[in-house]
Amino acid sequence: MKRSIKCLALGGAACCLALSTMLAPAWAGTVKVGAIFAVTGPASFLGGPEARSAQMIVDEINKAGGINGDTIELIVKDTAGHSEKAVSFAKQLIEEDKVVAIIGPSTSGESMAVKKIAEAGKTTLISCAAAEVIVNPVAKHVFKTPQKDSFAAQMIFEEMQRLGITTIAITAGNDGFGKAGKAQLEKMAPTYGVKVAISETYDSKATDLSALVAKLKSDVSIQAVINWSVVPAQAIIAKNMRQVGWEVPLFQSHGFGNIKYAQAAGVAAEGIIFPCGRLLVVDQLEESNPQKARLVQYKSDYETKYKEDASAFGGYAYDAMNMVVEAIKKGGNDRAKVRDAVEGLENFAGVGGMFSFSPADHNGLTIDSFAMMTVKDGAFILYQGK
Amino acid sequence: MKTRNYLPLIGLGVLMVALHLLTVWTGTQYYLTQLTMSAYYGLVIIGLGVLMGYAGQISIGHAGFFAIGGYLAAALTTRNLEPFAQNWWVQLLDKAGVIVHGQDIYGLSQMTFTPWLACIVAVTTAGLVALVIGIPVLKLKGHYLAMATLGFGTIVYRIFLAMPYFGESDGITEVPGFDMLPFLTISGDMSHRVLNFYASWTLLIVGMLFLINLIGSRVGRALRSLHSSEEAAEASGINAGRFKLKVFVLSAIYAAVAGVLLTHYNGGIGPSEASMAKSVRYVALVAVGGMLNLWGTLIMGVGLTFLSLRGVFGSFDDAVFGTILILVMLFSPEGILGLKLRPLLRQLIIGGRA
Amino acid sequence: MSPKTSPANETMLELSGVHKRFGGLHAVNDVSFKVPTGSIKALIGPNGAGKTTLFNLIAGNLPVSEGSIHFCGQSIEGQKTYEIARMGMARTFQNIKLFHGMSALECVMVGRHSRSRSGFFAGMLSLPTTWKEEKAIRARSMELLDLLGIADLADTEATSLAFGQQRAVEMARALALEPKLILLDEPAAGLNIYETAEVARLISAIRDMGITVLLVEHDMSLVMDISDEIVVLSFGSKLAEDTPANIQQNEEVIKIYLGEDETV
Amino acid sequence: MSPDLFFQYLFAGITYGSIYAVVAIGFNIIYNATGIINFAQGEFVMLGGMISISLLHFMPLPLAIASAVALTMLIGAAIEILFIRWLQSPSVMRMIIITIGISILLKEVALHIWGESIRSLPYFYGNEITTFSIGSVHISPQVVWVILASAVMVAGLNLFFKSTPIGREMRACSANRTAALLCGINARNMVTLSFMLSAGIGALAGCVMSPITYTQYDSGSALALKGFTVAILGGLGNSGAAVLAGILLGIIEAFSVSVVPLAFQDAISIAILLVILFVKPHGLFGSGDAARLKDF
Repeated sequence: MKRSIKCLALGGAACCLALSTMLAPAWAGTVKVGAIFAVTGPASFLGGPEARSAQMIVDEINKAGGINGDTIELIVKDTAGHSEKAVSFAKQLIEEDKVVAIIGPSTSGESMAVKKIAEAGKTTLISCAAAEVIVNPVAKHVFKTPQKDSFAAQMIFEEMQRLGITTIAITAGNDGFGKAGKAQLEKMAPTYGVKVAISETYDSKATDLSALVAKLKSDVSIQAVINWSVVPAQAIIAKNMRQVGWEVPLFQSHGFGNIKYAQAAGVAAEGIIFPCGRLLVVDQLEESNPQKARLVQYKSDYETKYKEDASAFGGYAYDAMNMVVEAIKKGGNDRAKVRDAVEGLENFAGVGGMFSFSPADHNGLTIDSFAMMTVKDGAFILYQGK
Repeated sequence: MKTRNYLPLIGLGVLMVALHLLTVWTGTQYYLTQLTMSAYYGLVIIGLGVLMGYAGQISIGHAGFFAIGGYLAAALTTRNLEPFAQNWWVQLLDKAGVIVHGQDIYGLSQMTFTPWLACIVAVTTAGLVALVIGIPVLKLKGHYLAMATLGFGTIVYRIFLAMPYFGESDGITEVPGFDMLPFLTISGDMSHRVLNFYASWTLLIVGMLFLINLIGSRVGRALRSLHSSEEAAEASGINAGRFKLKVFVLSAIYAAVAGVLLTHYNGGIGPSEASMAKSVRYVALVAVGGMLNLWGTLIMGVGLTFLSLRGVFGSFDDAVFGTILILVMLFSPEGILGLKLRPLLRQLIIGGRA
Repeated sequence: MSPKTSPANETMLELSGVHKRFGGLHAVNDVSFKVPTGSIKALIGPNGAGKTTLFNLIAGNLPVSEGSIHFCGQSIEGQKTYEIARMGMARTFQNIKLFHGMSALECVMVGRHSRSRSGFFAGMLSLPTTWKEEKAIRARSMELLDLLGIADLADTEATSLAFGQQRAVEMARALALEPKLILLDEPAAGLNIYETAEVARLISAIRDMGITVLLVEHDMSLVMDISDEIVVLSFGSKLAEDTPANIQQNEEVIKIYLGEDETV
Repeated sequence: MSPDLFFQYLFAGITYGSIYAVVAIGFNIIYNATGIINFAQGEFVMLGGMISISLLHFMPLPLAIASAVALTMLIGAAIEILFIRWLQSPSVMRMIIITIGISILLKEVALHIWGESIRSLPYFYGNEITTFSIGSVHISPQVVWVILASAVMVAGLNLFFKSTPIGREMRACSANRTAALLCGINARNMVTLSFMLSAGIGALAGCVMSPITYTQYDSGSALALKGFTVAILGGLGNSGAAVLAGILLGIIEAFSVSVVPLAFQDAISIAILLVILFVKPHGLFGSGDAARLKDF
């Protein structure tokens, strides 16, 4: 038992050491911003580009001399998609690092888990997750940048009405994005006179969906499929559908807004219809489009810096970070002022759309933030209708 | 013998107070939050430590029990019973005073179970599940046992992930605080922080006390003998299967209790708590601490979890754990604290002279 | 304490027509014999004759393929090893099986397991009842170590003891069970003549305590000295069963077993 | 169920199944040589896919695949030499934990080399939507590649173990290590070889399935879990049975879609694993006696 006493002493000493070394001094002239992203783990396809996009802005600003002479310190915390870590990090950032605002988390589950904490800590949180429940009911300090699911669903259903589609199948990934979207679709379908014949959820790590496709195809009443997810499986379902020669229209969600997925699906992606922010079709926008400058800048900056295609996901964090920067310009290193400044943003040109926040609307986007797109010859183009 | 066994426990108590005072003194009370969380994970880890070390059973599915505790507590205290308000059983429970009338996030009225009831149901369920699956699982050995527990954990994960009742991939949030005792509410609210810190560490100490008692008792002796030679132990009249099962259930209960309380403390739970990665993490922490060294397990478990919860390892969290795990298993399978430092040093010094 | 008087049943252990097959190997072939209560019976035979297999069958470590084994008039079929142990059958092992990380005393205390009852939760909460019981277990175990003459080694780690001492600890552990029947698997293997003589004395002492003894042993002088009856096994079958004196005269036995021994 | 649908499910099942079978065979090779279940087997599959995709920038597809397989084999050998070879009779629990650690490390290394995005090899023949039809059943040529590759691997391994001296030595080691040592076989080298072999098989599987399933840094563990299930279903160490078991599991999964929600598909296949473990731990096709001799 002597050993255990030694262990304890050792452990105690280690803890004290950890405590004392971690008291990092606050740099004068530094504004701290927290970022909570799932950089690794199952949601890393969101968190990775998000963290890189946010970091890119901070690097640029600091290189240019900071905001009003203050440099920005971005503290990125990787949750690996674990909500308990998001909770821990949120508390740490608010109380210990005394950040002026937090961007992220990447997923809806994590965002909901930290919503209350941001409220209690009176710190602005700009979530990069899709679920509407994050900003509805509105919490004073919580905002989000991704477009509302309901807008996407609305656009899809409107297009279906035009095409005369009345019976559909819904497939969704078992991630937070898919879950929220599926619920939204099922809720809204009757309004547009659309019947959901089959609704299925697949694993976000699914590697082949041909059995599911076979099942859907066997129901001859189905006139279209809506797939709602952010994971690679959305390319797989497209392939599997075309492989069995099933030619009904395939609608995807804004989660398809990553050229990698279109590339992965190859020719099978041709003709997929989906609503998305305009980042993907930036070249096709008219010069008069108020978003154009921002989109071009993000796309070229990101692609030059990281040698990979910019995606809508990274855009969520890009917008969130830019909003925080904008707010710091107005409010300085003051949480309350920064919050008010974020809420006061109007006609803010973001990657996701034109943001106009108000006390009742903490998403700030309208349905115009989406445009219907399709894939043609391996590239995204604006959808012109059939 | 007896009193010497308890000395480290007193030390742990002193450490608890010292940590609190230290944070007060340095004005860094925010550390208490993560220390509280770590203590709950510590509880899971020492429970698993006894199972792995003393009953010799690996379990790569322990996150499942934690999640059963956490998810049931969360679901029962947040899911609205209003639609069932007319059912006789709801009315009966309401009369029994185990239903809370409150409001959901949209301000609509809702009825939920009290946290106490939820806690009891959650922990009992975890215990029963452990009992039911333990009977066939613990008959297996070696890889088969590892697979079976891994399979169990995966099924639990899949179920939580697939069922809307458990929030699918979003998990459950808005879990209320748990008014455990008149003066103690388990919740992440800032005003309850110090008490919650003491509650979690006291629980850890009590959990440790029980395990130390157990190991030193007749049953513990039987367990230790099983670990060394099952044949000889059985020839002495020891029912190996039964003890393994009991330890399995006990460790599941430890995990579930930690799950319930941490869920109230965090205000929610997500499916990652049930994932295989989490189960592997627990196994790793036990292995790093030393399978037959509960104190080592406790210290490494709480310490490394604390650092991980602070994000010290950044995006290399899993990589760091993987590396530590391999190094410890290769060079010091008795755990990091089992490293014989003195002979090693002597060897170095003598080697240096020669 | 162990029972001084013999039970009404005169036969402690009875094997009738026992077979054991491992795949194609017929390890035990139609073996029948009785061990009378209060006697010392020895099981001998060349290597590979099936003695240890037979022990494992009796102790319930292996199921019999055919035939039956009765202990105290009760069939042990389907009984688990620990259940048989609780019925009052203790054993030692040919390759000593002591517990790592335990003192000699603790090893013996494990042997008291089925004669004590403090449960899981009582142990976890360390209830006062467990303290009393623990004290009794400790005292009885010390007595046994004393009986075997190794009381002074009580606190030494068991696996670090000398070979002979480890055997003594094993025997103490078996006795701690308060058995009616004790199975000794080569108790004198690896011991020198002085130690062997000591073992012989001990086995007789055990019998005098009222415990029936069944042993497997290679040391012929030991077997001849102390056994009341001997069973000879060869290639899984029973060759002979008789008193030591008669066995020494049995030509067949001499031929296949003792004969070999003499030529060596 | 219409015959069309039936065959479509069947083929979907055979596709999954042959992938699972190949992963399971990888487990079996190492298990036979060492009695270890290599929890990092899924990572070999991932590495094969990732490396070949990276090499494709510099060389034609067949060469890229061959080089990826060779490289992964080297990695397999390195892992064995670094982490396994010098351990003195490690306990099963220790080996399980070590291979789990290796799996975590390989995954993390892949994450930091290749990032989190998905990649894939191009279809070996035709493109994403090329299919040929048997009646009204459509089959992608890549599926044929997967099935073909699995068949070739199984046949090749059989030939290797039965007809080459090294193969026979490896079998001798797995049957009785001590006896093999006495015959002058270097058992340690045989273990290294078995790691190489199973890494190579995993890598090849990773390459042929990459166009269908895509490759991501963490795609290994999900496959590994299915691979375990199949290996156990067929009886640990029995590669022929693993093929049958793999296809059986694949077909069960495919048909389960028509009965239960897809979200529970994995739970079902793992429930099957548990039932098999409880009822017939030596596998559907394994004989209990033979397996017990190898128990540890």
